Amino acid sequence: MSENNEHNTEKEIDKLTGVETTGHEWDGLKELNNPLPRWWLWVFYACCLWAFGYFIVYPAWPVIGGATKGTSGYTQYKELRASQDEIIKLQREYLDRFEKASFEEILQDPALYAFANAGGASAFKDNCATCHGTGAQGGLGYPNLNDDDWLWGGHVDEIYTTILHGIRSGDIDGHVSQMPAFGKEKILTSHEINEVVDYVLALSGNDHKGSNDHKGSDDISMMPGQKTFKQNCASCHGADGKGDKQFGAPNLTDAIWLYGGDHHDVYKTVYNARSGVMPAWKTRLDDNTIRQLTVYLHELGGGQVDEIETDHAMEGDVAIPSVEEAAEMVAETVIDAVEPQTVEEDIPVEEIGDEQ
Amino acid sequence: MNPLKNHAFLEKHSLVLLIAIVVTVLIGGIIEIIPLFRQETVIEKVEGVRPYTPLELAGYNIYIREGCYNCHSQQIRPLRDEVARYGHYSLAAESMYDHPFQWGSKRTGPDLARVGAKYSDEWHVAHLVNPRSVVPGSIMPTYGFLLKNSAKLYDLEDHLKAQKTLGVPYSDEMAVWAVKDAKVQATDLDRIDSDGIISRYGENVNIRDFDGNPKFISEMDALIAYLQVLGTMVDFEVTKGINLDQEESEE
Amino acid sequence: MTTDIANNNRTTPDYNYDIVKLFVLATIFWGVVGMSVGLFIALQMAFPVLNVEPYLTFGRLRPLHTSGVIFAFGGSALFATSYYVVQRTCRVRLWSDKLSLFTFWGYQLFILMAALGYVTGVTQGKEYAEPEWYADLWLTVVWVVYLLVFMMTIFKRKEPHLYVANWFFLAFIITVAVLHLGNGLALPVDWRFGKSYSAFAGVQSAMIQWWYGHNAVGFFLTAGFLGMVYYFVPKRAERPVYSYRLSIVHFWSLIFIYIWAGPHHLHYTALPDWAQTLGMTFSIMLWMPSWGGMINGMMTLSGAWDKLRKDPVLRFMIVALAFYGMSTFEGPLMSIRAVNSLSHYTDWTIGHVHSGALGWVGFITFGCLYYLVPKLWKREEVYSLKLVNLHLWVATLGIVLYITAMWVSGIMQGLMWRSYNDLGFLNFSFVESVMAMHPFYLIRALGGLLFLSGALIMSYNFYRTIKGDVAEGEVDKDGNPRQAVNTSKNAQLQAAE
Amino acid sequence: MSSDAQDLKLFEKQKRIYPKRVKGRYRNLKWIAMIVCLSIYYLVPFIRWDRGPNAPDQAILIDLVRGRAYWFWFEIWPQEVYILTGILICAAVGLFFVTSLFGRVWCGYLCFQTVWTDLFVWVERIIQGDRTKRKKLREGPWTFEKLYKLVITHFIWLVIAWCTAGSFVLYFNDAPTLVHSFLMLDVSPVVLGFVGGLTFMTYMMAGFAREQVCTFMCPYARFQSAMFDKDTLIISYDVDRGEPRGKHKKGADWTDLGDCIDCTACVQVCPTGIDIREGLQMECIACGLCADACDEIMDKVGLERGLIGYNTEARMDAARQGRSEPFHIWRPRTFYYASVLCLIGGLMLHTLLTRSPLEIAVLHDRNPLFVQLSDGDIRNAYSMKVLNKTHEHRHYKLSVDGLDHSDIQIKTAGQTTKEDIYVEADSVKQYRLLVRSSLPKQEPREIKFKLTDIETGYEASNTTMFISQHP
Repeated sequence: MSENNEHNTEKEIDKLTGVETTGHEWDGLKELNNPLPRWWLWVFYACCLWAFGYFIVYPAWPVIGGATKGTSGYTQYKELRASQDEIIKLQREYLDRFEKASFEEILQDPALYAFANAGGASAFKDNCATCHGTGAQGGLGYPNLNDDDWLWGGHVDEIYTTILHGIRSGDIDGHVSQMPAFGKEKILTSHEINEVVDYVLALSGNDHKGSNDHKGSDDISMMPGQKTFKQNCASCHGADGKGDKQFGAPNLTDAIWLYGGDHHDVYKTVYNARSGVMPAWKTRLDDNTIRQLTVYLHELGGGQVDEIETDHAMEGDVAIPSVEEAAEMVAETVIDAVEPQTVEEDIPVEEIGDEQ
Repeated sequence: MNPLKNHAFLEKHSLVLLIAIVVTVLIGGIIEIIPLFRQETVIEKVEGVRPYTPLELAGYNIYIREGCYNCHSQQIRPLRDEVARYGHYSLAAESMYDHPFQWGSKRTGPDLARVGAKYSDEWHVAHLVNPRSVVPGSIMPTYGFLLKNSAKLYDLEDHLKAQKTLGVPYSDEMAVWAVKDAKVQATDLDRIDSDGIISRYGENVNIRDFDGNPKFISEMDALIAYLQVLGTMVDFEVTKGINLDQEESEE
Repeated sequence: MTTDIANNNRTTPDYNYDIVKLFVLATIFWGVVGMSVGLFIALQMAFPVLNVEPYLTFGRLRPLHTSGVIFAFGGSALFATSYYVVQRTCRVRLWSDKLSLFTFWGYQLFILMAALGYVTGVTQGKEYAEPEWYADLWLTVVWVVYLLVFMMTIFKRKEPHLYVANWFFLAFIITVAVLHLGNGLALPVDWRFGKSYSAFAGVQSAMIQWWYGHNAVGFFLTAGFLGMVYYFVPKRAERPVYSYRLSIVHFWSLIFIYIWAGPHHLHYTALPDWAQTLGMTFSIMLWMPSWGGMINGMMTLSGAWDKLRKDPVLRFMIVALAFYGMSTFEGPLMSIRAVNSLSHYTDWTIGHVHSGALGWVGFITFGCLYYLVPKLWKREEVYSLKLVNLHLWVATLGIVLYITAMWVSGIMQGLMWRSYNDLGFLNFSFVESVMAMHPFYLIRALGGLLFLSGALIMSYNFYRTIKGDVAEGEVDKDGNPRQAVNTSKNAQLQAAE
Repeated sequence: MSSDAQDLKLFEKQKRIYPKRVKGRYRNLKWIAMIVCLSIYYLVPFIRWDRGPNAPDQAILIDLVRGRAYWFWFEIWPQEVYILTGILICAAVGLFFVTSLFGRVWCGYLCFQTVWTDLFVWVERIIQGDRTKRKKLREGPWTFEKLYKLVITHFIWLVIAWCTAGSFVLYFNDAPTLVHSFLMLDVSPVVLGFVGGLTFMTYMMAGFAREQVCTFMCPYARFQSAMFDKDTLIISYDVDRGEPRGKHKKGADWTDLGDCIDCTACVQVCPTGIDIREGLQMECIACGLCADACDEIMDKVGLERGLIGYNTEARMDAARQGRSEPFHIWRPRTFYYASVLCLIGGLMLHTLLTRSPLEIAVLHDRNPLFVQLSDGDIRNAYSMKVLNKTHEHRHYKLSVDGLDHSDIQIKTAGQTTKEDIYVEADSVKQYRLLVRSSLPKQEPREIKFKLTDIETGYEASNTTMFISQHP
């Protein structure tokens, strides 16, 4: 550093280390000029070398129209798929067992049961949550699958059938029923409907708000709507109004109202009739997924406790009609031929997700 | 030539040193940042991503104001556990209208990139008012005041215009209708009005009363409207056919 | 050292110490404030009931803490030391008294504007760059004046060569300006209101934010503080700097490589793979350049190592360098994508940041303050070296508690999130990981309390030092009892300076 | 040295150190420490510990796959890793404590860098001879002798490094099984990668980097040096006694001479290559070998031992003033460290001893918050996790506090009633709970699930919410 010598400082030897200083001084500070430790430089070089190697193997440098791809063809999405495959491989074993097992066996086997529930939950989110909500909580017009009220039956097999074939789905085996539009079809007058609505609401213990004219009597049997009910509704909903799963006729005496439980809502239901649609899933999902969904829904809490295993049946004393009886009753009640609705256009009448 | 010897030149010419420093530090930034604006593959071409509705934008601003990003990320990484826990990994397209991004850096709470439509509105209300009333183990602050504060909607037109200047594809019509659209989205009282917002933002807009009080548009309404749309814009059933793997698609 | 000056027959200019004093006081004040807020939000995580809506929630206070310790505490310390060092190593008075005073009040005003904004919810929503556009603009003005004062002082220097500490300060000032301008670009919604939208969105916004964010660490918290090391460590140790050659190599490699490392904050995100690769590889290459600073600092003490036994101030500096070494080793490690996939989003990152923030930035600042305060107020030494020692050990224990808790809990969090059961489904729900954090949050808060206590001990020590008191049993270099200042000895000292 | 030549050189080669063989008490102590450390390290994975049929029988095992750590009587589950925080804090404070008393004895005797370097140097000496021979061999021209001696040395180093790496892996796997698979050459690439990497690291660190790790890289060395005070034992050269140093012929006069005969024995044996007579230095790892070397010489010259030895500054100062000063073990600092150690250690022991063998975690369903049933009852759903940490299969009873007239239904595979919940040994089981109640609607109420071990009566509980109305 001969050029430095023009300045007023001189190099000196540091007494402690015997190393020469650079000859500069600032506020009493001087610098030694020890060479770099070799390991430091070598590790630095090694890191750089490693980095250059990495540049070759992995996508690294932006170039016109993209970036260098690297020899490995790595992308983080490939990495994701590879790691997901590990899990899929792990689950394969359970899937094989699941495929062969009956519902009864699944409900007894902890591993299959957990497997089915997890698979069902994920299938539910992908396919069912749109209408029934992510927690299967349902909404106006879409049944809550967590409760204990099942229009078409809450046993495992019944749930399976319902998912497989759907409701008013056009599927030959799908559930079909149609309540007459008592008002629209001019079967009942508006007055009669109001009476029967009051009666129905009284059955379930609800206030019969909204129709002041007919309020008064505490005795249900004295209510004017009773007669109308017996003549028009009892064939499906039962004389006691407890419904019939055979026709998907809801229980009118409980606290659950799919289309709203105040006078106005029920009036609308009786006047226009309701007919929700669920697609048949057999064409969309494979059998394993449907079975997983079945177990999941059954477990959600909505499913009926399997009478096969336990004695305390939830059903009341409703007499279940025989198939022949039921067929007759349907013939009597259904006024118009049911037009199966197209599956694709199952746009709900009501907004999704609104709470009751 | 030994750079160690000639370094003295820089030490004696501070302006040259200054310039040398600036040049040195600019290189890395330029190489890493500029291509992101130029490359077409950076943002995936997917259907469905739209600018926020005015109400959602108001919610986004509340999200920022409350510093939610300090504890919640909005970026699902393509790692199998995250995909299993939160859903499909995040696409660049999904945050392309976020000025600025809300990817976050810390998960004191869970990722929110796909929290939309996952929980019900009433859960969100209950949870924001007092998180521990629904999740006893939560350590999130309470945000009850959101229910009481009325959402600041009157200047939304300016917000949309500012975003438009920055390149968010809001139309002039959207800006003009901003305040009205926000009110319609949050109240759901008069369904006829909703045609306008649907024509502007699409069928999938959530139009309802979010906070349980239809008479009053609170900040809660706006925030929940924002939360409920997060991660729901891209339909991954539809997108399945498209190769999201940008690097591969070039091959 | 005074003898050297005498030998060289140099004149000592009338340095501007007033501005340094102001910034030193600001450093102490903001340090205590920022750390207190840190302790408070740490307690909020253990006891959520401490969140007082709407103003004192974690979401609003956390920026207050980060800005408080980084920009208010760290920034004031950088102003103080850079103004002190540039004067003394250029042997010239600071260029403009008025403008430097403007940078003081301007910077304090900026901090105040930013802090008030956070609590009332005025924020840009970008970590470490939260202040809204009006505060950002104001900071730009202040920063340009800072650069001007610093550069002009350098221009009129009396030393032919620019001392290495000033390279680092210069790199810090100019790069922070570039970063601030780049990341801060925003469009106000209405010029009357404090709300703007960032000019960048989504993935570009993310990249620019972490280009800024990581280099706030690299240039604000590393380069600037290395500037301190290069002056105060050799000064306190009374030894020459270890290697001029190492200074050159590590300075240029450090500032060149650091700027690339930003994308390692965005591993496995929607940022393109190539950018992630660059972020990771450059972080690894950064390892040795970072350690260059540690080695140069440490080895400066070779030959004078026994001074550590006697001088707690030097101990602060050496422990700071050790923490610097630890966190600059941990950093590259965490930038490896496989490690990052576990550590990112967890408290491991928080632990890493705090081993740097508390151990490195905090300790080196404390060390410099303990050196500066007696010099500025013309005292022989601080009020009590015993208290300095107490501060050191209380704070070290605090750091130990803090970072061990965060390391372990961060790794636990990461492992819980990715834990699968035998069936191939996730083991834990998110909230279970939150609940498992509770004991760690308690330990962390205790660690924070200890660290804050240390800062309070220091404040007391400085209060007594400035007052001119001397604690009982304090001796000077020759082992004679030290005198309180209002004696003739003080006058002598003043004369000597 | 010409300044130009010096300036051109960017880096400096490592100054090779050839520590000379030495005998003495500190060297013996170091041998003992080395043997004990290495034996513990290599043999511990093979210690068996009977935990019954449902748990591994390795005394110390970290089972990463299942997420369990075993340490003799204790077992740690992932939720209990806070114990690890305790261990780390204890390790740090323990280091503070020991260092403030005895200086860097950790570095000198126990640190793995020191122990393995010592072992490698020993191998080097066996093959290549002592200091002078090694130096000559290394610095001399390439001969056949040099080649084969170096090859043998490096081969043995690699074998040791490989064993070291292999042992490390044994702590994470069942040792006999893994050793067997190693013998059958049937190990996973992950294990091989680990072993390869660790072998390389050990070989580099102990064979080449050696003292440079302590001088340049290790932060703990710095922390320890910062921990010294005037009562800390450090290796010191008694300047007052030794100086002025000078060569001394047998029988010659000692006047004007200190006891140091400038034989440089202390320098020759130093593993970090320093001259302790220059005072406390950052490179010194306090191993005491220089003291041994000096004592040996002093014996030969017929002078009192202890010219170099462990001493405190306070004692040396006192000696200078003609006083004798005891070695203060209990000073405020050591007292504080000891108390902190005891406190944390006690807390950890308490947690480990009172560690619950049973835990439950109950999470309320988020969507829907509650369900109204057909009879108007309200039902809430929960997922419950039961952690049976014992090594036996257990039966439990579930009850709920704070909700009268409630009914709990447990959803799981097969038949499980709240009277009998069965969980297998050392495992977690998950259940779905449906709790119904006919209570009137009200604000969320706290309820407490209680799980009781039918056999032992041990209880675990978890408080959560029962929600019955919309917020």
